[in-house]
Amino acid sequence: MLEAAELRCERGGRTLFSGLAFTLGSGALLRIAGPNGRGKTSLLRILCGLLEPAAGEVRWKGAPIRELREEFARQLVYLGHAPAVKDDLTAAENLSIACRLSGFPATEKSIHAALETLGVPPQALVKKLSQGQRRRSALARLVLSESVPLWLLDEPLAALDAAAAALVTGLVAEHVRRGGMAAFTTHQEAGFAGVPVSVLDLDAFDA
Amino acid sequence: MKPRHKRLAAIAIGVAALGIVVALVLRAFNENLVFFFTPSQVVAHEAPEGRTFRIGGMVEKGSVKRQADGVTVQFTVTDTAKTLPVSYRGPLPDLFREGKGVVAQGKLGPDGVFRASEVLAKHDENYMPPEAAEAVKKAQQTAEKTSRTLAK
Amino acid sequence: MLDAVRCLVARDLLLALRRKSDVGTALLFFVIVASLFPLGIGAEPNLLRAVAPGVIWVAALLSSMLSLRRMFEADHADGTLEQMALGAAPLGVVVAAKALAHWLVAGLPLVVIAPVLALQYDVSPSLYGVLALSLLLGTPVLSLVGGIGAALTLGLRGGGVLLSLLVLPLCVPVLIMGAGSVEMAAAGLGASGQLLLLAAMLVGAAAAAPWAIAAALRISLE
Amino acid sequence: MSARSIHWFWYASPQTFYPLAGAIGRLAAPAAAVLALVGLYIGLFVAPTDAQQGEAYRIIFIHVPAAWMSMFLYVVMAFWAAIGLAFNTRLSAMMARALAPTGALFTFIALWTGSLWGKPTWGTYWVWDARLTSELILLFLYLGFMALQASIDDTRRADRAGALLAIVGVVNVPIIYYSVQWWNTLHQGASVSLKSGSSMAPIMLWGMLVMALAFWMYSIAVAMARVRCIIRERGEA
Repeated sequence: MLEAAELRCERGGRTLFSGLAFTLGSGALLRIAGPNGRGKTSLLRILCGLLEPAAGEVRWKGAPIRELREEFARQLVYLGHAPAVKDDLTAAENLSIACRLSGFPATEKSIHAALETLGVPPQALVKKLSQGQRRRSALARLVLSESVPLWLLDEPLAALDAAAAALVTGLVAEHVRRGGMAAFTTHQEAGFAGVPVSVLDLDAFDA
Repeated sequence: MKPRHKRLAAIAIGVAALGIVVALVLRAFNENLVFFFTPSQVVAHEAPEGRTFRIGGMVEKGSVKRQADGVTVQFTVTDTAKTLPVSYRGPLPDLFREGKGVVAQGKLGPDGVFRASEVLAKHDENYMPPEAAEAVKKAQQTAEKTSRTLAK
Repeated sequence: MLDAVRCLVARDLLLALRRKSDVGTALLFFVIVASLFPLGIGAEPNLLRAVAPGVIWVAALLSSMLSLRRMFEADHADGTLEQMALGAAPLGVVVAAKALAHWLVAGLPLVVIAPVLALQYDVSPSLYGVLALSLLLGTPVLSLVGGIGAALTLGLRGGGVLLSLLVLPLCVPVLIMGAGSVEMAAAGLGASGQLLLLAAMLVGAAAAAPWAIAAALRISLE
Repeated sequence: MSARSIHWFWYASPQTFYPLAGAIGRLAAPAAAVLALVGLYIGLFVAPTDAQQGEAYRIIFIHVPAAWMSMFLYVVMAFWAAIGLAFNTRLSAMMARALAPTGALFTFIALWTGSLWGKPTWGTYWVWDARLTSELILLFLYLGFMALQASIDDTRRADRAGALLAIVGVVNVPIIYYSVQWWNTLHQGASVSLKSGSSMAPIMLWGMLVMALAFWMYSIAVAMARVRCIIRERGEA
């Protein structure tokens, strides 16, 4: 269970939000909403431990993530703005390395399968791929992250066509139905195949 | 690994690294790491031959002699155990005195005379007015005399 | 944990292999800087022999400064650095692997090529061993200490010059001991004192620097 | 939280420290001026000529206290930086930032007066021995600290990055201090030490200590003025 307690976030001397609190239990899907510059990305980065909140703390199963560090990191997948793929590696190499670094080595076969699910040619160098395909090759990690309980996704649907967006929402819905939890930010409304989405509006925590 | 074990492992690595560093540094300080060589080292052929290096020690009392040309100075540097003759052409620093510290840079000639290209005065950390210095000197001489008398 | 180290080192080597020009530039820089000195100070053999250790060491220092900026910058730009910070291995281990990879790509070639430059400077072949050994002990320290600077200046405007300003003073002891060891050996004295101190610096840096780099990265990633 | 602990941390907040810093500065600045006048009077007129070095030695009344302060201020700066990094206190980071220029100034003065002293006594302005080289590195460390902080716009990141750099640089301070014992350097050993006392005539020692106190007061006054500027700059007054 992920728990945010009285979070305050300051960026560049400005308070983005304060007193933010919520819990994310098993099988819950959370959409973080708010206009640009309200701190959606900052909140996600606080939740995964990349950013230290100005006040309050994030707890995972009751323990502060600041103390758990990589114990906690092993329980989460974070996909940020940048696709986190290297231009000079193939999509398959990128995915294999990402899985090994997060502590879940995947077989070559499953990596190829995952990439093909998202329609990315596994042996192509990433620099030869289009922006959308790059994004897809990053999202292929989700296919291999079934066993990781917490998914934190920053704009997962950006730069995707309708078919890919449907694929991703499908993956997220399936994950949540399995008992996983996910939080994501997005501008566009999206359906998650009947899975209820709770919304956290950052405007409500305006400082 | 539990956080507690991790902390212990980190401390163990830190202590081990510190131990190795200290051991290596202590060994290194037994080797040559010097700004200058002492006359004893030069006499024992520990200083590089045919190359520029520095020597350091005291200017022996009564050893400073100016050559007829007026610019060449000859003196002896001592570390109380061994002595080394030095010759130097050029102006000496103000603090160059007999019985005081000196550092000279140059080469060792084949005749065993150190040909200095630069002479620096190394002064000590004592500061006192002249009268006090005189008093200290007297006290030392008395002490020396006493010890010599005792030795007899 | 070890798997993460293997994985990262292999990845960085593979990336270097696919972008040979980056590695080549730093090496070429080393060779050119070292070759400029005889043109600047004259080709008198005695003079060249005397300045050789210092020149080769300074060139090595500058060349590894040049490549330091790449240690984290590219990974930062494409987001992989964040993924490393959220990996299963502690960040200290990750950055140690990055520093190792940096050394393999940017430091080790200098060690290998240094005797060739020494040849240009008419250095006696008996000194090649000491020169290579001093570089072998010293260049990893440059990668480790430099990593702290690279992490601190991540993503800053004009970070390259700032990086050198921060790292060069910290590397002075390595330079002094590295060049000093060759000079001592050239003078026919034992170089072991300086080499032992270099080894001490290497052990100290290997133990302390990854921690500092990790802390610096956390600050810069916020 | 008990009442006592609240009281203890009262001045850790920039708002409450701001007036206190002003008060300390108003006391320290005149003290620095008076002590400097007294110290210079002792140094230039009362203290006798040195037996070996003649009048040239009088530069110790500036040189030695400046060299002490250059090292001491670095340690203080690193201490505040470490506190700021560990406990996330804004004021400590501001203190570290306020101390750096003064430390750099004293390092520069120590090097400059040292070279003026070196020429008549040693016979050279500069030699690359361990003490002089490591003091020069200290100057570079101060400059690097200031340059790093100046080039980061986000104050929080600037404070924390600078703090880490300051802590890493602390290894240099013991090297400077012990360099004269570890290597055969041209620079003489310490004239004043805790273990063996002083090897100076008492009046000379007094002059030097008064000057050291004057430099302390100056550092405090300037640091307080600068920390007030930083607090206002960050809109926390």
